[in-house]
Amino acid sequence: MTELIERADTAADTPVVELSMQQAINRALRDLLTEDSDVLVFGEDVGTLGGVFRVTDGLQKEFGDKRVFDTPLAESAIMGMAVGLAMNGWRPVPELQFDGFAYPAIDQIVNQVARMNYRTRGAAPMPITLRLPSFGGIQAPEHHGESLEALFAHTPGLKVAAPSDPADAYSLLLQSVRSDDPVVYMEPKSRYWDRKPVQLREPGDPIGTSRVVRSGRHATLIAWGAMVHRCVQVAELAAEDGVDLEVLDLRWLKPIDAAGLAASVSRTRRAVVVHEAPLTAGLGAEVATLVTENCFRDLAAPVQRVTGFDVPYPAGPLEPQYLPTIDRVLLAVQRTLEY
Amino acid sequence: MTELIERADTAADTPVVELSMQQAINRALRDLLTEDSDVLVFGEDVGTLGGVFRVTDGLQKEFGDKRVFDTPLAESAIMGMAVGLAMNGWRPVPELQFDGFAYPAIDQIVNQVARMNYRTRGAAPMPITLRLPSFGGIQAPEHHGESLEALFAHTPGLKVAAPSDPADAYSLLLQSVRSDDPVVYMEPKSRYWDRKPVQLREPGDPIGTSRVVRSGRHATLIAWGAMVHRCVQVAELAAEDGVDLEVLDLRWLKPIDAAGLAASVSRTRRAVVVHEAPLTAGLGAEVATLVTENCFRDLAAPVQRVTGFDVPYPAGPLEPQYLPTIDRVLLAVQRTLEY
Amino acid sequence: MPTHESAGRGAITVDHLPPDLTRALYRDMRTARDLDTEAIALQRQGVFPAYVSVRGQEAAQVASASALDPARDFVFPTYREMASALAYGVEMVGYMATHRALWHGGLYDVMASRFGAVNAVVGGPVPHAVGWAVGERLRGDDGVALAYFGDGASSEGDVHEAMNFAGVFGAPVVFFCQNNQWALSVPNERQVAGGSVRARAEGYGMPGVLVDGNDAGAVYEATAEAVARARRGEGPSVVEALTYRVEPHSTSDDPGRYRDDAEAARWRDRDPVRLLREALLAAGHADEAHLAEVDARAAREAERVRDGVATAPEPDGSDLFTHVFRETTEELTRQRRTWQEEVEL
Amino acid sequence: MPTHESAGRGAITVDHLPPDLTRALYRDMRTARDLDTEAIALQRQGVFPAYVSVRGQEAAQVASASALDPARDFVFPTYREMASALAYGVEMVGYMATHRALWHGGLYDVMASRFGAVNAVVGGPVPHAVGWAVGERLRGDDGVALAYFGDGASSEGDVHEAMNFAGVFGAPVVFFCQNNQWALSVPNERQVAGGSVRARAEGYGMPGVLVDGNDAGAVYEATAEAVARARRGEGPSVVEALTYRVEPHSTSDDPGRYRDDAEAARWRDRDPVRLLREALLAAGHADEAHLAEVDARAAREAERVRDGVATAPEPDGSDLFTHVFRETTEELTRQRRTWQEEVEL
Ligand SMILES: Cc1ncc(C[n+]2csc(CCOP(=O)(O)OP(=O)(O)O)c2C)c(N)n1
Ligand SMILES: Cc1ncc(C[n+]2csc(CCOP(=O)(O)OP(=O)(O)O)c2C)c(N)n1
Ligand SMILES: [Mg+2]
Ligand SMILES: [Mg+2]
Repeated sequence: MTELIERADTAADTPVVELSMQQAINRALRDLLTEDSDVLVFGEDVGTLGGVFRVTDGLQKEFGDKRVFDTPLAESAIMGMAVGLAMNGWRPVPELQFDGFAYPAIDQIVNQVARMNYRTRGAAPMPITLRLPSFGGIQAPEHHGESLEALFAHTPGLKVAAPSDPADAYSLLLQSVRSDDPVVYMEPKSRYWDRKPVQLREPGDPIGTSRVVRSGRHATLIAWGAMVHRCVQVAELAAEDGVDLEVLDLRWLKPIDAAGLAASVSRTRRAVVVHEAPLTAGLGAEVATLVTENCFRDLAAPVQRVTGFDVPYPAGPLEPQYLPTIDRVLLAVQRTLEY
Repeated sequence: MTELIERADTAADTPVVELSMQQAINRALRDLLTEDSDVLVFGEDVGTLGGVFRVTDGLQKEFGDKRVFDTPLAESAIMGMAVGLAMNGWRPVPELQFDGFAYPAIDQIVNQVARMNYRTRGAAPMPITLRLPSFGGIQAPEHHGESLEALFAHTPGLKVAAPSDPADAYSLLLQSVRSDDPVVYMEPKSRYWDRKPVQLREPGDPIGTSRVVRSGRHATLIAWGAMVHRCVQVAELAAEDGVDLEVLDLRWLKPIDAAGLAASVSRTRRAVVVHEAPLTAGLGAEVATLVTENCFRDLAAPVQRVTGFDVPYPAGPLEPQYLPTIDRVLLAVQRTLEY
Repeated sequence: MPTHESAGRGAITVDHLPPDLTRALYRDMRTARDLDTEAIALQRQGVFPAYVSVRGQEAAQVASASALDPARDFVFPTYREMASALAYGVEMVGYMATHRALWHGGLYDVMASRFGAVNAVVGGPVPHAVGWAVGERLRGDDGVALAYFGDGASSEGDVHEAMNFAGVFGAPVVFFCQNNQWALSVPNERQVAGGSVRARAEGYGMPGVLVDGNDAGAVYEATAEAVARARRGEGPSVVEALTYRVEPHSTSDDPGRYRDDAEAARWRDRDPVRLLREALLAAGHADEAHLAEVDARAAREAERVRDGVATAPEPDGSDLFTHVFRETTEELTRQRRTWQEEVEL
Repeated sequence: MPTHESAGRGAITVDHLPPDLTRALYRDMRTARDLDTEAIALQRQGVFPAYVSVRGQEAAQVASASALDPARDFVFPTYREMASALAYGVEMVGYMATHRALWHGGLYDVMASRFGAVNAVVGGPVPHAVGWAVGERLRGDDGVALAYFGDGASSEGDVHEAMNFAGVFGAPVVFFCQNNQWALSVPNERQVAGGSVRARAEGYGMPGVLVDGNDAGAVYEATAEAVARARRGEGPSVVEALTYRVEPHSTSDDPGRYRDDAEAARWRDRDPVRLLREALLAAGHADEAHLAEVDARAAREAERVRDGVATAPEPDGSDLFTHVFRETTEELTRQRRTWQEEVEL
């Protein structure tokens, strides 16, 4: 893997390189550490080890242990430290090792990070990007497969990104870190090894824009993170049966691209939203409500939700039974077409 | 207040007494402590002081400091202690002093309380009721006016109650504590002093049933906690203009009474959901989606949401500008009627 | 219980301290006392919805804040550091605005004051001080962060995590615990296992000192030493100032429900402002005429702040939306429009 | 760094301990070692998606668990207490099921075993032990709770909150820290300010002891003393067992990226199983023939557990829904139906 990163490296002047998502994030961090000497990368095991997913591999060696460093094992202090660093002029990019271990830091994230700019009437901005390996799909231990996007999106003062491929992973991270607002950047860990061409040093689309991954006429599949890939698989299968599905990658979970959603669904008149998080009060409800609010007269059927069940994220063999399957999405498509 | 509680006391054999919500909760706790010697009440300042809202007033004196006790100031340990007590056969009723201070305990609530029964395949149930003074409306300091219901409702393994009046406060608390599942019981602090007749020692409706507070034909207002009262005010005003509004008190925010919602809205064909929490990814989205899924063909207009704005809960003078006003709800009613 | 209680110890001395320093401490403590009195009155008049008094803690607050350099250090307060703010030079009308509930964090400029926003999460700001201090060292600057927290706050996980981080990173931070012996209704005995916060310091390999919190000179010296140590790059320390919350927790509280007023009365007798006044006279650092003049000026300053905060304009409703983000969103702009159309009218 | 490292200390002795106790310790450590070896093999064969080895920590785990009474005490483990579970009498096929990812918490009966579910939140279960212990005292019973946690876990706020609660409530709990000197890639020096977890104990007013974690007899005695103290109603204590994680953090880890194997090799040499074996022989508590017999039985037991877990049936998909609530909901029943119709088929 180091080797692959070096391959990308030698292509430094080439605008497009093929990278895995994990390499694309690594590359974005390197570019950010290079372009802005205020950027700091820290967290549990991100320094010497280079992160449990090697996302920060080589960064400490390249930028030194003042810019890229390990912390003790305490998530709340990691985020609290980020607040203090931001108040001292730094641009912190902390990592919390896994989704489920963001919970011990939620107080600092919600009550401090998300509010400090507001509380100080703009005097103390929080240009913090929390990198959070997220979502399931790798049959990991408990607390290593959680989807916290609804909580973050519900928190005023936070922005939330969730890329689905290496190119977006790269550009969304640039945007997140360059932004003076706090961003929770959710990395779909099951897609870390997915490879795609990445356009380097390009600004990318503005914060809050979604992306039509595949256009279609009969219904819109809406997803983010690893579920985008699943929806593309579904669309390919459906196409064999003559069903032409649009796939919309939300990418930004806050702000949500309501206009992009409306543009797609007012054309297709049918929508299915797919996510890994449990159903009740998941972000799918917000997406469905936004679509319904904006496309009420156009909708031919209620927006369908295909999500994780309202159960704690399960262990190994049960994981494929919990996550939205291709069949479940296809059945939802069928339901909306036949409504 | 002590005096009033005593008045209720002497009426112990009378099935109906008039109580404030704060007294009704106190009374429920007394009845629970009396009926089940495994019930323990603890938290910050709930013992000697009787709670900052006097909800636990007199309980330590009556039941002793082994059944009702103060803890040190650490929310995560309070909930962690509840887990251990439950594993040792107790029925813990912890209080966290204010909504915003549940955040430091979220890890214990989500990763431990909500999952222990699942993790142990039913061997270690968690009959814990977390009492959480919640919501705004009293122009309190920062973090004393938050609405966390979307987070709790999204967490598999939790049930969530939010009474709107003294009678429900009493019966929902009995049900919550008697239940072998963990319940987050959200007390609308702005309604603590609201008085109503309370039916003592009655089982009440089953967990998960909503209540039609006022029936009407033209649209359904859906709310919980203090917003129920606001919706009743709106309905009374609207009635003067000949608009006949149904008000549905959800009461249980997990499980949500989808059938009750559908029954009401399929009749009225219009719905407005009102809550204090910020709009995006609030529980209103879930309610709107459930209603739309179940009443799609009946709905004459998209479900309207009238909620707090996507901003951190503000200080005093701005509070009335943040919370859903009567005017905003009336305008939403108008929008749905004229859709 | 902390080992050496101050209550019985009688007089303090400032003989060994620079006269102008001790006069400045007195001036700020006197002003804070008067402003506290005004604030309690404002609450009674309904101008403040509630207020948390600093009475009896003026020495702990003023002397610790005075040991810092407001040009390069940074203070991370809780919700009960009015006297610290005053001594540190914070614009006090803006500070008191938090108690009128005009804006939760206060209306002073946090970055210009180098005094963090009023923070109501017990324990929450302590890790911020560590982050700030780590950032200071990373840049090679010599500022020191001081985190205030209470005896109750010492129970929170965040305070432990912060102390451990500070120790591991050798951060220039002073953990200043005002042990006023009560966390709302809970006394030290049922709050602080082992009886003292200072005693925790050793477990993190840092020095900890327990000081008489009603002795302004002692607090000043203990804090100055911790600050100097941090400034020299020798890392964090804990200063625990033992004092007493003579007033209710806040104006909404009723301490008669949980404590005997006799204890509070003993501590009211050991008034840090009076103690310092007497010590100044005894040391010959000031005479009655000077002090009368200071007292008069303090009263005027307190009135000025009182009038300022009482008449400050309420924030405009649009402020709800202004500072949520640096770069606002379309959705929030839409909501602001809803607010304009449906609420502002 | 903890003050008295064990690495160089050479042999241990069990002369002063009851022969049958030391033989039992050896039996369980030997069995745990063999089971660990089997588990690593199962992971390589793809039967386990991942595994966290306890190699080198068998003395710390087996001897501490053996100091408890499984009939009345209760253990709160992390994810790395396989040898403790074994010594405590947990049904090991059910325990190892967690590593095959059949069910996160394991498939043994937590309440019957009085051994909490495997818990992956670092620090998270420590307050549970305190709650359990407080509950035990409230009922007037004399059970003791033992919480396992690592050196890394000691940085978490929950551990501090738990220790403070235990001190305030005088709870019968033993905080047993297995300091294996690494928290994934982070060594003690960059994790534990002050250098030792035991040193934290004094700050909470409780005794703390640092013990050679590779000396089964020493661990047993230190733990038994803490348990006895708790049982007598004298409150909590900290036992820190200094040992070493000789294997990678988990089978997914690559320690070559962050540490020199020479250190690990030194600690592998100080193998607690071998040390105890030699001490048993030296003390005359067992002879080679007995030990050969024990070794053979340990290998068979490890194979039995290995075969049991490798062939255990996968849980049925409907188990997703079975234990979410004690009293399920209509919504969840509906979702279960969806699962049956759309997934199970
Ligand atoms: C995290 C958190 N929990 C609970 C509260 C409610 N609360 C406010 S002040 C207080 C007591 C604080 O005591 P201490 O830290 O000693 O400070 P003091 O008020 O004595 O200055 C409590 C429980 C809070 N503000 N924050
Ligand atoms: C709250 C939390 N944060 C992070 C992790 C990820 N993680 C798993 S084990 C580990 C290191 C733990 O070190 P230590 O406590 O010393 O235990 P050991 O693994 O050495 O037994 C980390 C960071 C976790 N499981 N839980
Ligand atoms: Mg205090
Ligand atoms: Mg370790």
